[in-house]
Amino acid sequence: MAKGKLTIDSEKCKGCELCVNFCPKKTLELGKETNTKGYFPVTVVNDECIACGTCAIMCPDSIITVEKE
Amino acid sequence: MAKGKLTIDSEKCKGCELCVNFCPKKTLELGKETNTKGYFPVTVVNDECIACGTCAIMCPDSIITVEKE
Amino acid sequence: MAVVYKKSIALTDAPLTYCPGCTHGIIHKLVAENLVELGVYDKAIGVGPVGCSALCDFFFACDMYIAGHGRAPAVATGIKRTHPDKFVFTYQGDGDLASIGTAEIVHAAHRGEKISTIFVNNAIYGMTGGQMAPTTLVGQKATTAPYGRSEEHCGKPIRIAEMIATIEGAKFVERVSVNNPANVRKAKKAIRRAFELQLEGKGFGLVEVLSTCPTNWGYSAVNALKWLEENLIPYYPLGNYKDY
Amino acid sequence: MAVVYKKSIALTDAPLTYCPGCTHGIIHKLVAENLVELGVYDKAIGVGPVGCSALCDFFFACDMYIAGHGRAPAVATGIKRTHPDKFVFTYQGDGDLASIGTAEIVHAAHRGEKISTIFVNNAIYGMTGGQMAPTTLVGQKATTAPYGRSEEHCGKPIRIAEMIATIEGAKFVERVSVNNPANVRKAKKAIRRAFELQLEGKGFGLVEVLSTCPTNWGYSAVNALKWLEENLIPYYPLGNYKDY
Amino acid sequence: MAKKLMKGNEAIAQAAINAGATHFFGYPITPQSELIEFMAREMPKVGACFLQAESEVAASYMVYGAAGAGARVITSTSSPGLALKQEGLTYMVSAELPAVIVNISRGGPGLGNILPQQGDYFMCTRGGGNGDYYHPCFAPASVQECADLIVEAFDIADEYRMPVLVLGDGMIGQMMEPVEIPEYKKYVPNKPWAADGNHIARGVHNRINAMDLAADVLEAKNNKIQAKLKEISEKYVKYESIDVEDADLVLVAYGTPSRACKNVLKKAKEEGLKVGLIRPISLYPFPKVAFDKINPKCKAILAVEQSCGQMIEDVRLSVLGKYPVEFFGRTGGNPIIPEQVFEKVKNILGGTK
Amino acid sequence: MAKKLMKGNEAIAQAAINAGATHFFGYPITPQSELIEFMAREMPKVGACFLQAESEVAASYMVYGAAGAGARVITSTSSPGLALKQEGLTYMVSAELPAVIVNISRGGPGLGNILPQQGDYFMCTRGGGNGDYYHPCFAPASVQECADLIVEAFDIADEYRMPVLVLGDGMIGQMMEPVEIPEYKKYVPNKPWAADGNHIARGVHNRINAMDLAADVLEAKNNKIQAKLKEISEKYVKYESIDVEDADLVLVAYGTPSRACKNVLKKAKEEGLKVGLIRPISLYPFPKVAFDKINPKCKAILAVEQSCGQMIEDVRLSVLGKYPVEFFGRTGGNPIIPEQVFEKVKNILGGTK
Amino acid sequence: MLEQVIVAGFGGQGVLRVGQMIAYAGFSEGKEVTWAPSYGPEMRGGTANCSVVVSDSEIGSAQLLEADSVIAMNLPSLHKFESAVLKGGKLFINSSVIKEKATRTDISVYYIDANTVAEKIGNAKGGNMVILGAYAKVTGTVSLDSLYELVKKTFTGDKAKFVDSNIACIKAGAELV
Amino acid sequence: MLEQVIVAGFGGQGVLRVGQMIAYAGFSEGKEVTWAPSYGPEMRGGTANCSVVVSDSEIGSAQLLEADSVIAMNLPSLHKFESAVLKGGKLFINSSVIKEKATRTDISVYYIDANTVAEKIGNAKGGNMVILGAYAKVTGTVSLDSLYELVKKTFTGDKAKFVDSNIACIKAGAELV
Ligand SMILES: Cc1ncc(C[n+]2csc(CCOP(=O)(O)OP(=O)(O)O)c2C)c(N)n1
Ligand SMILES: Cc1ncc(C[n+]2csc(CCOP(=O)(O)OP(=O)(O)O)c2C)c(N)n1
Ligand code: SF4
Ligand code: SF4
Ligand code: SF4
Ligand code: SF4
Ligand code: SF4
Ligand code: SF4
Ligand SMILES: [Mg+2]
Ligand SMILES: [Mg+2]
Repeated sequence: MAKGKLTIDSEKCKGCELCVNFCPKKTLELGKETNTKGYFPVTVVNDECIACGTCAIMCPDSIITVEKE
Repeated sequence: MAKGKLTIDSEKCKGCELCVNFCPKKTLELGKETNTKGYFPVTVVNDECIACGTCAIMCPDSIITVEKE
Repeated sequence: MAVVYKKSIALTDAPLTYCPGCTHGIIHKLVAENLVELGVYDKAIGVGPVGCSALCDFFFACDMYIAGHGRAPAVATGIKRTHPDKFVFTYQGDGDLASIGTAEIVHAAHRGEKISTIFVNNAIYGMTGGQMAPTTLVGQKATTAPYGRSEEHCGKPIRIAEMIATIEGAKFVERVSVNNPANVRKAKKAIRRAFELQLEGKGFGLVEVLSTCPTNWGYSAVNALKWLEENLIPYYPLGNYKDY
Repeated sequence: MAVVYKKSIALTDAPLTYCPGCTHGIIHKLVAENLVELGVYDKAIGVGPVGCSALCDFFFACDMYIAGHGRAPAVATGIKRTHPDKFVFTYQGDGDLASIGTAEIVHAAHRGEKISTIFVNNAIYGMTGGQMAPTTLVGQKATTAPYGRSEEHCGKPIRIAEMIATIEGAKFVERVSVNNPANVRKAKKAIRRAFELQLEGKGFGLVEVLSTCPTNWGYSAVNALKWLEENLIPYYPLGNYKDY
Repeated sequence: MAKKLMKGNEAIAQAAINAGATHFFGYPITPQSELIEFMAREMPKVGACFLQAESEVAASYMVYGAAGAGARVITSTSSPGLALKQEGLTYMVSAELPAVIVNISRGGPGLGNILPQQGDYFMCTRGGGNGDYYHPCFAPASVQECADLIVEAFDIADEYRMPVLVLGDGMIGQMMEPVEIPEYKKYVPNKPWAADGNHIARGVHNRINAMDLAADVLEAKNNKIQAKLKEISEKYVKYESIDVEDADLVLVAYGTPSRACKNVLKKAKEEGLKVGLIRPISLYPFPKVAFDKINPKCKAILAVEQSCGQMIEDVRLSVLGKYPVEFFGRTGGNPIIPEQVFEKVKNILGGTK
Repeated sequence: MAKKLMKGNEAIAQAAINAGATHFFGYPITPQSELIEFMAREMPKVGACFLQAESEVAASYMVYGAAGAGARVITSTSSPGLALKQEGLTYMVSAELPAVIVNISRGGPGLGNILPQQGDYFMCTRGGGNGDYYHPCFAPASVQECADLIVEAFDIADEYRMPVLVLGDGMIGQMMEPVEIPEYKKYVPNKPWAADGNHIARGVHNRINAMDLAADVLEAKNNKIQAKLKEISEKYVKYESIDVEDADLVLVAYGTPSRACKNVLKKAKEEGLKVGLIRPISLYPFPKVAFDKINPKCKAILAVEQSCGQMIEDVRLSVLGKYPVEFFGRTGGNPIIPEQVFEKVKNILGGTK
Repeated sequence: MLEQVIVAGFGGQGVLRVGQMIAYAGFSEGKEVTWAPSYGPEMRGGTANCSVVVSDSEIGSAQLLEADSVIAMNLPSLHKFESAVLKGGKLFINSSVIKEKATRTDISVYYIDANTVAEKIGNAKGGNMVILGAYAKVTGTVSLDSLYELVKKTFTGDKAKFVDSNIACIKAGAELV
Repeated sequence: MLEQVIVAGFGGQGVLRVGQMIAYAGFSEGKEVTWAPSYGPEMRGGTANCSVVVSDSEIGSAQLLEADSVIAMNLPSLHKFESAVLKGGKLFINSSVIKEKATRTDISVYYIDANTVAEKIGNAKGGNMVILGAYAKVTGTVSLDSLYELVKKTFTGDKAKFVDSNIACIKAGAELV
């Protein structure tokens, strides 16, 4: 399985959890710290990411970049 | 065959000939004298009328009354 | 002597202002006769359009409105919501209903307004002197389509009956023609059915009537009927599109 | 490292003004990605509506307009007739397209305007705070339908894709949804097809996209997707309605 | 009804219901949405009809239909929505139909923004549609006045068979104040001219229309409309006037900016300046008479508007050169700030006395 | 081009084509139909685009689209049609789009009739839509002027990125006169602000819109619009003035009624009365300056309109009480009859001297 | 020189055309001209009339209520416009259609049997040209030659065959007076 | 008596509610009151603020740019409205959220650890009530009793259970100052 690398533009994250909800590997969760807008941006919580891109596709704000090794 | 009697409000006739066109008995024709509006109103030219009502139905101006014996 | 045919009491004595042989007049009487025969003439309220029939408030003997151009369905909505127990119909031309009034007719249907619409499609703007309508046939000449309507430039004509029939709130939709006595009789029946549906409280009804405009088509009244038969009917198939 | 997903260059850096999890954002990127992938981004001109996406002229990186409420198809017509060689799309909400702008969308289709319309159906007026749309489901609550939409009072919701598909000039009509990744991929394909059709000069294309409004529906973003799936999709069948 | 704290939008809605409004047709737009939402919630409770129209254009013609059928009918909108209703309004005037139209105006031109602005004065006071007509136009400056004017608007509409417009700015729609809404009264219309389907009993069919093909007939209609307007101009002039008789400067303002002007008056008094205020309540008819009572030695009139200057034309037409007329305005939704107005006052009067 | 006999409607259409109009969008309505029909026939011959819209509302937004994309675009209509275009017009002003709008006005209010009337003055001169704006408005009184003003209207529209209105009455549209239409010139726009799909080459994406959410931004936009209007008011005042310097009475009339007034002037001269005429050609900007040259001893100004009196407000605002302002008007399509005006003149002047 | 003329008749009689021809001919002679139709609700199939002014100097009102000359092609027009002829003016009556006589005595009245003359020439629709010829001859507003030229310019190509009969009608009209 | 107050904070903090309660309470005490929200593009999820005026006599402008008192519930509000406090006026700062101090020295500043106090009472969302209590106590614009009554009238039926904790918050706020 390919391994993925995520880049998240946390300042623009609105903490909507669509990415969290659709990640097949449960790689994403909302963080505990707010960004300056007052939202809790997602963070990567494991290294299971398979670079499927689903999170990025479902992110309404297009703030996730997914790369694959 | 029933016999028909026609009453035509000639002053309102516009001489459009729709009645003439659809009469199965060729009972109607435009007259030679204009009414005050300048149209040539239809006149009855034979006594073949069978009171079918077609002329009256097709008259856009609803000016023909058809009665049957 | 038995009366076979007599002008409907739902029409006034005022002479119609239509051109000689214009079938607007035939459609008028079909509406009037149905009003009387269904016993609703005494509670009917009609709404006329802006178009050649903008004077129809003088011709129908019941209470009448003339709406803004295209807005008859909205006006009828206001009336019916005020008097749900009355019988409300609109009478509209194709410029009125199919062009400027598209939103109003679609939404009267969408809301399932309990009104009946008589839609007179003569494939032209009659009153203003023969401009192109959305219903003008491809190739047909009009003063604003002097070289004939071109599909490439502005599409094929719109078929209102088919379109309205897709809307849930439209419960009766039929296309008829008044080009000969048989079709006139069918047209009368369709209007009757649309009216009954209103009385049954089912929803919106629309009867599209193919009609002539001898003046702007440039034919005699009789030839206009032929042109209608040979050109309009093939593009605008007669028949029922919906009947609940 | 190969890039699997990256924000489209047809989107600007401006943060989207949509509520958290609102799928307007997903639809934006599908449009943007197709513009780029079809190679038309460099000649695209977009027309936004009045609605939550009234600021989309800040988000799409190509030349953009915001039209009057409901008038995007008319604006797009003006643009396309000026630059027939450019690529013109509209992006409209359901209040915008299915209510006030009914005439404009019907007639863009009727004329066969060579434009593509993205129709975002979220069954509500988002921007103005949750009023009823013509697409609001029966029983669904809205601020102007506080007791839930009643069929008796204002009919069943209108199905735009089905209605537009009856019009000759509409050459591609499909309804899609963005409630899960599979549907998002299908939505992207449908938009691609509509865009291709414009490039082929065939006529008008419309893609109806079922979308969420977490804020006014009163659900979390994730639950809104479920509500969409369980309520909107059954009434608004996904699928292609026309493809020439 | 006892006094209650209410938003202007809500007070208008409740007052309309209590005045016996049987029908509301409208289309959502900020900042009047509370009004339409209130109607949606409350009208069904008294058996009245709330219907959301597909557009402002359609709403105006639903009003036309209902008014012609004898209903007591109201519609509301905000600026661009009213622009779309202009055709419907001129039709109502021509067809002589009574109706109440509410405009809670916002920033313009165009889509502008949703903040309070008074840029719709011309559209609201000079018959914004085609043809020669005006219609009464009232501008409340308090929530109580919102309620009172709505009730009166219905009565004037019926008395003259004419649409009556109530023009609030976004602020009056959104702010809360104590208000006493008049008691609910059921509306029982007696309108023999209405096309309500009673032609058989009536013995004549009524016709509601806005067309008069013959020149003389249309001229007669125009004369009739003008005669009605003349009577209205005599009977329904409304304004508030403060300290104008010995003022050195008179402010003129309507709607919520007039309240900022009252702050200015207070400040002026504190600083020993003689400043008066005319607050037009009826914008049509414009209260020209109010200007007759101004101190003949008054140095200037200052029109204060949340606009680039529209009412100022009526002020000029009222004083016809008798006093210089100056202007202070803000736009875009920026409020009228008493301090800024006061600065201007002092400038005009040549500094503090 | 050589002189030709043409109807006003046709001259407008031909002049627009010759001015390089690339696009026409409109909806049929009497009495401007010859104009739209002429366009339908002639535009394709020069490769220009004629498109019939589904409504006036749609037409106004097609204009918005084409203007924003860099086209030279024109639309035409008559009174109720213009009422429906008010929203589109205020949007164009806000989005700063150049376009020419023609109104061949008819009898009103409402549907009225198709005869000539001048009841649309307010709608045409005071920005009939929502928000603070005016747009230039020109009123030709001859077929030649129809042609000339249309050409200039396009240029002013482009210079200021603003819609410009040409207001003719039904009579000017229908009557024939010799006219020389300027030579055809191809229109090659250079509009770096246009949203024409060249964002890549331009390096920035252009945005055409009518919304400014923040108060300060919208206020700045309003100030910009007002500044443009001020400049226009200085540069494009147009009027004809006859014998006002020593007149005892000055007529003011625009459009075809001004021609009846010229008959009056002739009659007056014959009877030894000193009567002058101011004919505003630009209604916005209104030619206030023309009134400065009136004989200080002039006894009265008489506004003559085919309306109930609308321009008279601008006359009053121009003279601000310096002279009494009287009114003569006919409506419904009834023409201004020189004899009747002359009677009124004699009445005012107290009989023949 | 200032000539104001009203031409009135039934819709199909070509009255607007007669008015336009006077205007065109005047124009071709270098005069100022205006032509203004009365249009309105009665247009469809009803009566039609137009006003023409031909002048050496700037023309005021183009819409006439009174005129130096009136051409009446049918009875309602005679009734409507007889009173519009200015004192000393001229009234041309198409006596093929109008059987009544004028009642005014302060004007010159010309009875032109226009249709009969036209029919004889074989141009059944040329009655309006006959009366135009009479009008031009009597008033001198425009020359007959200008009218002939105009006819030639108007009917070209397919329609060139109409030139002769129209000119013949005008000429015949002129010879009647 | 004339009290002008601006209440400002983050969307979800109940600032409009605090303003309305001051207005309602003033109204119940027979005073003239106005409440005016600032509304606009920044509404969705952004900052919110409202103006309240309580007075013995007719109220002029309801929209305040300066005020006798300001209640600041979050940092952006403090930055925006500190300067709006009239000389000698009062500034209430929710110190649970705002860690900065006020910079003005010509006004009285009250730091209220509102959220902490509310959480202790077991009403996590009651921070706005705590600061309201402090405000009422300090300014005397409306009496605490009026506020208690208002709470009782507001929460009825299902919601009656919220009465006590809200009153407790108000009371606690009042006791802090
Ligand atoms: C707002 C507005 N736009 C345009 C018109 C001009 N107008 C009057 S009737 C008409 C079209 C009539 O055509 P149609 O509806 O087909 O009726 P018909 O005369 O053919 O029966 C138009 C465009 C108008 N009166 N009002
Ligand atoms: C002429 C006019 N009428 C009404 C409005 C108010 N308005 C703005 S957006 C909108 C509806 C938005 O709903 P929708 O189109 O469904 O878009 P969404 O926000 O749901 O994406 C309305 C009614 C307006 N701006 N202009
Ligand atoms: S790329 Fe796939 S696996 Fe990786 S975080 Fe995103 S959704 Fe999860
Ligand atoms: S979908 Fe996007 S905005 Fe939503 S939580 Fe994930 S990264 Fe943040
Ligand atoms: S009733 Fe029938 S047969 Fe008699 S005239 Fe009429 S169409 Fe002919
Ligand atoms: S159909 Fe009627 S109007 Fe036509 S000719 Fe016959 S009777 Fe006359
Ligand atoms: S113009 Fe056409 S539609 Fe109108 S009345 Fe004449 S024939 Fe009938
Ligand atoms: S209001 Fe609804 S549609 Fe609008 S941005 Fe928020 S969630 Fe999306
Ligand atoms: Mg038609
Ligand atoms: Mg929506």
